[in-house]
Amino acid sequence: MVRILRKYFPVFLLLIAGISVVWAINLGTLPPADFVFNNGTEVKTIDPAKATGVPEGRVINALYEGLLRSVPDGEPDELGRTPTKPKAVAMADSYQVSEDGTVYSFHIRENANWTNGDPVTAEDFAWSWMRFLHPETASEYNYQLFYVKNAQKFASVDLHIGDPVEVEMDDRPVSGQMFPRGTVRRGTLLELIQPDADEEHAEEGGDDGHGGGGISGPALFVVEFPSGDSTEIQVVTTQDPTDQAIQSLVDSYHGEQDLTTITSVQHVLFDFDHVGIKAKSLHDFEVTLNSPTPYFPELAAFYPLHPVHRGSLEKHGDREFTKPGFIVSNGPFVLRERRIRDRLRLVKNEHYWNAESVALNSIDVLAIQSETTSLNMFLNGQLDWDTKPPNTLVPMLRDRDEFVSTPFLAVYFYRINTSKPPLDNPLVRQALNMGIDKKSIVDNIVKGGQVPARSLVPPGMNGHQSSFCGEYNPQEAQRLLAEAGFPNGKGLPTIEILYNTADSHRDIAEVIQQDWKKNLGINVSLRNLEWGTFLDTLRIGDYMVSRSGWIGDYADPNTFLDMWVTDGPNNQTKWSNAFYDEGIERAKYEPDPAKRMEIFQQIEQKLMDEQPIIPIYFYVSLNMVNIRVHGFSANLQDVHPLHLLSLESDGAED
Amino acid sequence: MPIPNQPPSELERLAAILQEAHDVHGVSLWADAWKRLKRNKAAMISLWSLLTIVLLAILTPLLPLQSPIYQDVKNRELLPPQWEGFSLGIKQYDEETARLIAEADLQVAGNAKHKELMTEVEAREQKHPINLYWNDPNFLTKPLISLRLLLFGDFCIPSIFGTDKLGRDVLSRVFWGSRISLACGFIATLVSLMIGVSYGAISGYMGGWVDNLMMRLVDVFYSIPFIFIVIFIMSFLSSPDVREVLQEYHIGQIHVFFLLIGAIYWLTMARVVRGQVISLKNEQFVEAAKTIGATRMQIVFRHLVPNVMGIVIVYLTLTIPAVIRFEAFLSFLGMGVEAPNISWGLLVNEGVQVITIIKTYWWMIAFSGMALATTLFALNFLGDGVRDALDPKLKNK
Amino acid sequence: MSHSTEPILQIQNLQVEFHTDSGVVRAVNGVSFDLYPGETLGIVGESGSGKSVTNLSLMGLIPQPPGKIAGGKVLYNGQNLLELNQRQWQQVRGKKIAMIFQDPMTALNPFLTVEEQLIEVTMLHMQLNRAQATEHAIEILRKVGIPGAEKRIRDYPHQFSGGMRQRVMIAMAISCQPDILIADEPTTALDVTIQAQILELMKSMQEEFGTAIIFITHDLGVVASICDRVMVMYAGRKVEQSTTREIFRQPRHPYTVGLLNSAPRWDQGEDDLQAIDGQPPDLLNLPLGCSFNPRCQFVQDSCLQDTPPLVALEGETPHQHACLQDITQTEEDHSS
Amino acid sequence: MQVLTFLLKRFGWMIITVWIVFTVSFFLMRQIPGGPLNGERVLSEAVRARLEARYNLDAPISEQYFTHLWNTVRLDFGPSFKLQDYTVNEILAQGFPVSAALGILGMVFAITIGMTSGVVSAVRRNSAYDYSFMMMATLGIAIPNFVLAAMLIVIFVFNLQMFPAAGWGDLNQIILPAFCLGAPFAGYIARLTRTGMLEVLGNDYIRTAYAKGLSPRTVVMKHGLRGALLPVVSYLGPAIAGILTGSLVLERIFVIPGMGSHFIEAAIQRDYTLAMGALLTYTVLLFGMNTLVDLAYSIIDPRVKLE
Amino acid sequence: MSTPLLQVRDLKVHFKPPRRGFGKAPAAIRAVDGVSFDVEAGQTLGLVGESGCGKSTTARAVLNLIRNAHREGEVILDGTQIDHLGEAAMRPYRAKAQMVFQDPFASLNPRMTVGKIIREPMRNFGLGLSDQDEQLEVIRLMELVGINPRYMNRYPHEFSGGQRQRIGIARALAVQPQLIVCDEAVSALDVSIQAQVINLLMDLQQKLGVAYVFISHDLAVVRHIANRVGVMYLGRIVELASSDELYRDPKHPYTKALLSAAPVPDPDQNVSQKRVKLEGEVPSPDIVYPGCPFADRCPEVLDQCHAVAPQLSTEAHKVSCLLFEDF
Repeated sequence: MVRILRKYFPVFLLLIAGISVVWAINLGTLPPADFVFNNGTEVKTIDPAKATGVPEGRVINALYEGLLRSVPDGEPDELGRTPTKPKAVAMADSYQVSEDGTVYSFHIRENANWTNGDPVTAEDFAWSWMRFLHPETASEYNYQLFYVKNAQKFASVDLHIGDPVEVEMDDRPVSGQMFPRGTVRRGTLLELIQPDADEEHAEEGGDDGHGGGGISGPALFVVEFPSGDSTEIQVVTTQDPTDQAIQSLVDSYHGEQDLTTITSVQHVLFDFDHVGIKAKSLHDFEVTLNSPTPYFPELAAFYPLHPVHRGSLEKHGDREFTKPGFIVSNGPFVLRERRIRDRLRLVKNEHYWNAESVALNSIDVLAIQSETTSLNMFLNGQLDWDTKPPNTLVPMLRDRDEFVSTPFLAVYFYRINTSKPPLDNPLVRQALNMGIDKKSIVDNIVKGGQVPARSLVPPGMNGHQSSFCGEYNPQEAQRLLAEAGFPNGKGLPTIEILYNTADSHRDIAEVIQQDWKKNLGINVSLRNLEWGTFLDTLRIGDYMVSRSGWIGDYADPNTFLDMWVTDGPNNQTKWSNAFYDEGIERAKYEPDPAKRMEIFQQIEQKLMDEQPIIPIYFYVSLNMVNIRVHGFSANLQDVHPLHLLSLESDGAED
Repeated sequence: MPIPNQPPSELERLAAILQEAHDVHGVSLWADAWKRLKRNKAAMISLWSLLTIVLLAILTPLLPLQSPIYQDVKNRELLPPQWEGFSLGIKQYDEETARLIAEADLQVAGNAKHKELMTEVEAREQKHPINLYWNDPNFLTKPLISLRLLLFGDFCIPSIFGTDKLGRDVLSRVFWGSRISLACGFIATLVSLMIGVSYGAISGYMGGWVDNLMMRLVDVFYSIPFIFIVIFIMSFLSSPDVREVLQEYHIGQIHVFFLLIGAIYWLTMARVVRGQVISLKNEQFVEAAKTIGATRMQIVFRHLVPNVMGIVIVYLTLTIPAVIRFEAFLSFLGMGVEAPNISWGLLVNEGVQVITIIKTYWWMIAFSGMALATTLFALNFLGDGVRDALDPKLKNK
Repeated sequence: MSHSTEPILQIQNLQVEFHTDSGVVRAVNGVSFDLYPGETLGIVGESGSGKSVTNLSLMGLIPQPPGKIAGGKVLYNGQNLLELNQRQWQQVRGKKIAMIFQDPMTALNPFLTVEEQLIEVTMLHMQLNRAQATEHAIEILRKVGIPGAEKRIRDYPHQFSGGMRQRVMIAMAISCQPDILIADEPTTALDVTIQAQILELMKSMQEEFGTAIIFITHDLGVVASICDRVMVMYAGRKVEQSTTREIFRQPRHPYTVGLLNSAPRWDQGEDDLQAIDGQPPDLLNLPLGCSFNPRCQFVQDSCLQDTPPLVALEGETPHQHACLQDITQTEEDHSS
Repeated sequence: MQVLTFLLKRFGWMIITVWIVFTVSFFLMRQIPGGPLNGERVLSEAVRARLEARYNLDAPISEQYFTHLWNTVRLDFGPSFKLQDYTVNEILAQGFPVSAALGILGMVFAITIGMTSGVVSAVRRNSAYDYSFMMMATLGIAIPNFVLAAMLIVIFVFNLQMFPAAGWGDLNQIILPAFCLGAPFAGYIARLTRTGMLEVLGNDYIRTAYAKGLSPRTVVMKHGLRGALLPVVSYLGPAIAGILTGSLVLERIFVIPGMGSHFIEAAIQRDYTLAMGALLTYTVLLFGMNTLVDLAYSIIDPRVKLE
Repeated sequence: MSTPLLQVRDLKVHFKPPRRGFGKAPAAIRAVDGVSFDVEAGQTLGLVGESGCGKSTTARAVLNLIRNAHREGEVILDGTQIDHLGEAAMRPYRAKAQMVFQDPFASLNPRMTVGKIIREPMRNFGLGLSDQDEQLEVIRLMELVGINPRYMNRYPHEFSGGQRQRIGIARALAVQPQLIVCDEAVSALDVSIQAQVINLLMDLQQKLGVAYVFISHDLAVVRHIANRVGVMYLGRIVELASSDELYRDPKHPYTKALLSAAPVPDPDQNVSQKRVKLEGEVPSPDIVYPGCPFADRCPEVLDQCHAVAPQLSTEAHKVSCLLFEDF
């Protein structure tokens, strides 16, 4: 045996090497696409309901289409930014808002089709939004629909006695897969039996707009179902009925219901029929909101709310339906091929209602993480659009025609942990703010034309007047510090700046370190953590000052301001202010846009005075776009719908 | 007839011979190897360059270099190499402070003007440029820096290596970087040496099932992609509880980092040492040592270890470059040393990022890269030289 | 045994140097001798006496550098081998002159089967194809006494015992029926019973093929049992040469005498061995005059100055020796 | 038979190794800060609870361990946390061939270049070839591969315009990364080959081969090379590990959709399942390669017994 | 005659090769398989045999140097049974019996000076000498074995083979042993040097009264130094007699064959000598023979040799062969 092996081993090795080389070389080379761009990273998912993040948004907006679409509209402003507006140039061809601003009626266009030829209907939207809100989907963005009547109750399983409920029975056609759902029975919740200790906890709904609460843990539901003329009462639970916890619930129960038969079910949810989402007819879709929400059209154009095709999802399952070959979408492009961390190949959707206006026949979406590589590929002609050229080189790229840059809805800021002395003193925080030469950072470090920030909400938001914190002023900062009891920084402990691993963060932290040292006499140390640890450290508050960033989801100040409410999950500064909390709540129900903006201005001022955060600069979008590409316009949200792009020598490509 | 029973005259004669014997020096294998090494030009050049590099690294705080961390983004960003001088400006600052003190002295103590002046003086002291130029110097570097200020004052070598994107002097960064990189190389290698040699020696000397088990374990370790473990351990160390404990013992993350790398690189060392020990174990002089009553410890430390040292030294010169390179690799992934510490790997990585077709800031990579390459180069050649010197069999062929 | 025929190999004033770090070593210093067809010439000497180097230079196998053939001629059938180029040498080695080395363990390639190592010689020199060569190899293995040759030929050297390995070496050396076989201490690493077998084998092979053998050894017993003539070397020089019997009966060089006296014999009583005093010569620092003078019991003043020339004695048997003293007289005094 | 026994034994050890690696990293991963559900936006409690339930993260750790272990035994690594459209198996199935192709090509580069220059250097010792090859080899060892990649990109991509800057798919795109990947190992192998060859060429059996009248070429290639190969072969184990780590960097620079990038990303983002899948794949791969190296060693050297 | 200095009784050393794979455990290597002999104080016992006959193992077993092997039998040194002693318990007895090794290049630690090498045993055994005395003793020993003591600070590699062997002897003598086991002590030396060392050993025996177990494959060397000679074959002593007796009148067929195979430096003798030619080679020592292990190669083999194991006879000239047993 050894002898044989010995004889053929080299041949065997050579064979392996040869085969793999040949194979590597022939790894399915795709014909080049019309348009290639770098999306910066691999998209986590192309399921609209589950996606978050800018790169995902780019792809989903190309594959799917919501009720409305944010498109450039109007004249560019002084910075060259074309305003974007949500308009009915998508699945809806028109929409009306009721007088009080709480009911939106969308008309779905008749020629809207799925890629498999099915028409897109109001029911598709209703079902997709139901799925989006469904707790089992656990969509991170589901709070975006909490403005819709009862949506939060449905999503958070926020049930009270007497509520209409829907019960999904334990008879799913495909076990382990959420859709198609099992039999859904609708009824009324007669009684809710939960362990006592948890009751208080459970009934507290989330007022912060992020849900929370709801029913988790052991619970028994007594539900009355209408059955023909009479009614039927069932005791159901989402837990295993034989479970210890359920049995003890039964034992501790002293009410009048008969608990002998307990049915195990998948879900007991607030009845979706009572949520303000209705398919009025095949093409009429109505949404009822809790309060007038002026930016609701923005949300209607937001990619998480794009519809998905029920048939294909129920057939292929919650994950598989996004795969090329299975995916049925309704956007200007279809997904032809997907290679993880390499590319998505999109091709023009011939069934798209506006297909004739889509210029690009095929698009490659690359997932290049290295900025340098991405630029190299752009310069080498392998990319038509580079979404993140390296900062260091921006001054050199600036003068090129390909460079498209403008401030957009994002802010780079430092969080301050207000629970750690001496940072609990607002004066110290203000001094820290004033001790940073933000202009120098913008001019010399990030260099992309970013704007030094003195407020949290980026400028250019329609109707919002920013409130400002102190300017760079070392003398004033020293004075404040002295007032706080730390003249010349004496007595201040070493302040630690936390940042996640990235060169630009380190550079900025180093500059701020020197600024604080030089201007305030404070010793500063740096702490670098990789992403996963960084997030956790931030969450548990094991930091003093931390680098952060925030990108607005929609063009409204609320997206920047509502996170700073007391114990808001994204707050993380331990900062709490009653006036602020109340202001956010007030703005929610304020129908008058002007007054609403006034509230925002007031509370932002509060934030800037108290300074749990130090805004550093507003991001600019940095894009390198091949000059043969047309239809690429700078805008506030850095949104560049792919279907609006065209190439100079269109047609000659293929 | 043993010595105590010898007649005095005989003892005297022997003592006389002993006297003479003191003048005859043998050439130990080490001396012999050193002699051979000295004839190897490449190795000697490498050795001297290495010594110079190490010496410079140690004396870095003493050299009239600019600050490795002081940024002047506005005026000095990415300057090419140049001869234009740079002054620390400490003297002037001190003079100004002294002037203020003098002025204050003219005032009556306690009056407003005096108070104001004294506050200003205090403020100046708190914000003394020294604090900006060197980040928390420890007890070792502090006196050296003071001495440097005494010797050279405000004088600095111009930015002959250019400046980086924050306007820091690349020359001084390369020098300060050498300290971390070399420390990393040596400490990590030392750690790997200690683990590897003891593990290998025990495994080899014990033999039998102990050896078998220990070597299987090494096989298991060999199969673990260590980069993964590095990520996890580093994260683990930054969790608050662990961090607290570490801080209590004044252990910086960088020290842990060194130890960690060392703890990764011992595997091959252990194998090499084990192989050597096994072959030496069966050498007759070890058996001879047994017959003359040497204990186990004596056998290991007097007979085995000195004879293993040769191969260990050779292997060391291979491990140090590997470790330094590994640090550079981690820097590339953003997991290397942390600011304000500087390592060559970090510098090289910064340099690589500004190599593009648009503009190549060649000085950002050239000097740090050269320093790194020279050191690794020298270590490689030295390792070759040492191996040839220790194994003369090879050389004459 | 006398030879009427022409010598097959004539070595004239061969000089080989090695350039080491510590200086130039003259490993062979003006050695001349002849080899006649079919005879066995023994070369005797201690380690470092130059006997192996002499023979390696007959094969052109002195590693250069550090070695260097500084002078002399090696005439094989009238052709000076030292002037051959690489290609011509390849025609001589293995085909005309073959060699057997001391340690069959290291002299056989451990990575190749015996077959592979045997057939490459015949395929090269006798232009056999693979099948013929294998057949030939099996035949010759059988001839050197390897049982089950057709099976064992596919084994690797380490699967053979020491004696068997040496038989393989011999098979390899004689497979092209060379004119000359140089055996460099072929039996030193072997046990006596195996040594006897190998010597027997070599004799029978010599009879069959008429090969001339140069037999290098330090074992006088082996010399006595196999060689026709003996040449004694010391410190790179030939110090004595004659027929075996003459050397043992009438040694004329003190070194030869010393060697004979210091060799223990099992067949004689237990008188004290007469060792040669002192240490073997350091080739880097040879003494002035006769190299042997520091160890010589017959040393005279003249020995310290002049290098003794090789003198040929006219007599019944040709006898050369390089000693300034006539020791036959004194030796008798001494031993009596 | 001997080979089978050896392989069986090794397989047993591999199971043990994998189990150890699995257990250690399972608990280590859950011990360190950060979790797969953390993102820049903090999840609401309800969503977090639902997601934890989906991924079975709310179960007691021991139960998670055994569930995960059982799934792993069935070669089902579960869904990826971060690449939600894929299961870990799918991701690995896509990434592995790419990494493997790159690795093998890099290795082929390393071995062919390394061995050739090593042999030439040894045979022409102290010649100009020797010096220049060894200089290059040392340079290859001394320069970190990301620096080499950057330099080669400037030269070959922009100045000479011979290759595309990055990407994956055709031969042109493979050459640069494979070369960068192989270069340090080529250097190492060249030096090992040279040393090994010099040592082998001093052996008695080489003298024997010359004494047979073989040409220097035959002697070197047939008799010398095998022995010189041994140190190279035993270096292949560590080299393969190095190739794997090296490819992490190069996959980033050259945008190659291999396993390396998944590996690092998964570790950093705490994608437990993907990290575990990648880790175990690497472990098995390394173990397999080390076994193959041992096998190759005993195949080249008939004296070595497999154990 | 008083009790012998060294008594070896039915010594057996069986090595167990490591188990490979899942197959049957391989047979033990019976390196020494029942060896008995005595060594009187001040006398020399020679052990001869071909490689693999177990003579070196016997030597190492006598000094209790073998671990990881199955041992049986008794070794009694100067009245103390030492074969069962552990490493630590053995140490006091090591001073009584020393060893000189075969390879002069490998038996001295290359990193120690000659002086230190010779001094090491004195320190280990705590002879209680002052530093100065130890050094003087080293000088005395060096003179005793014929090495210039001025070179005590030199390293082994600066000496020639013969000198190193002398250093090895000096090291063995440093603790004034009663017995020295010489394992092929002169085999690696050139003939002229070999004679010097043999003479030195014999001188030392006369001066110091030390006993030797002299192990060699060279029959001639053994004859010169040994009073009694044992011939070993496959782990057993096949013949044991006084030196004169054995060489003059070898009885065992193996001894005869061995002697006749050994060439004598005398051309005439070789011609006249009638050779007993031995076929084949020494078989593997892992075979268990029911009869005489030499039977397969024996030129005088009898039928029953394959079945009946011969015993070493009890006369002065001991031989283990059925030819000499009465039955």
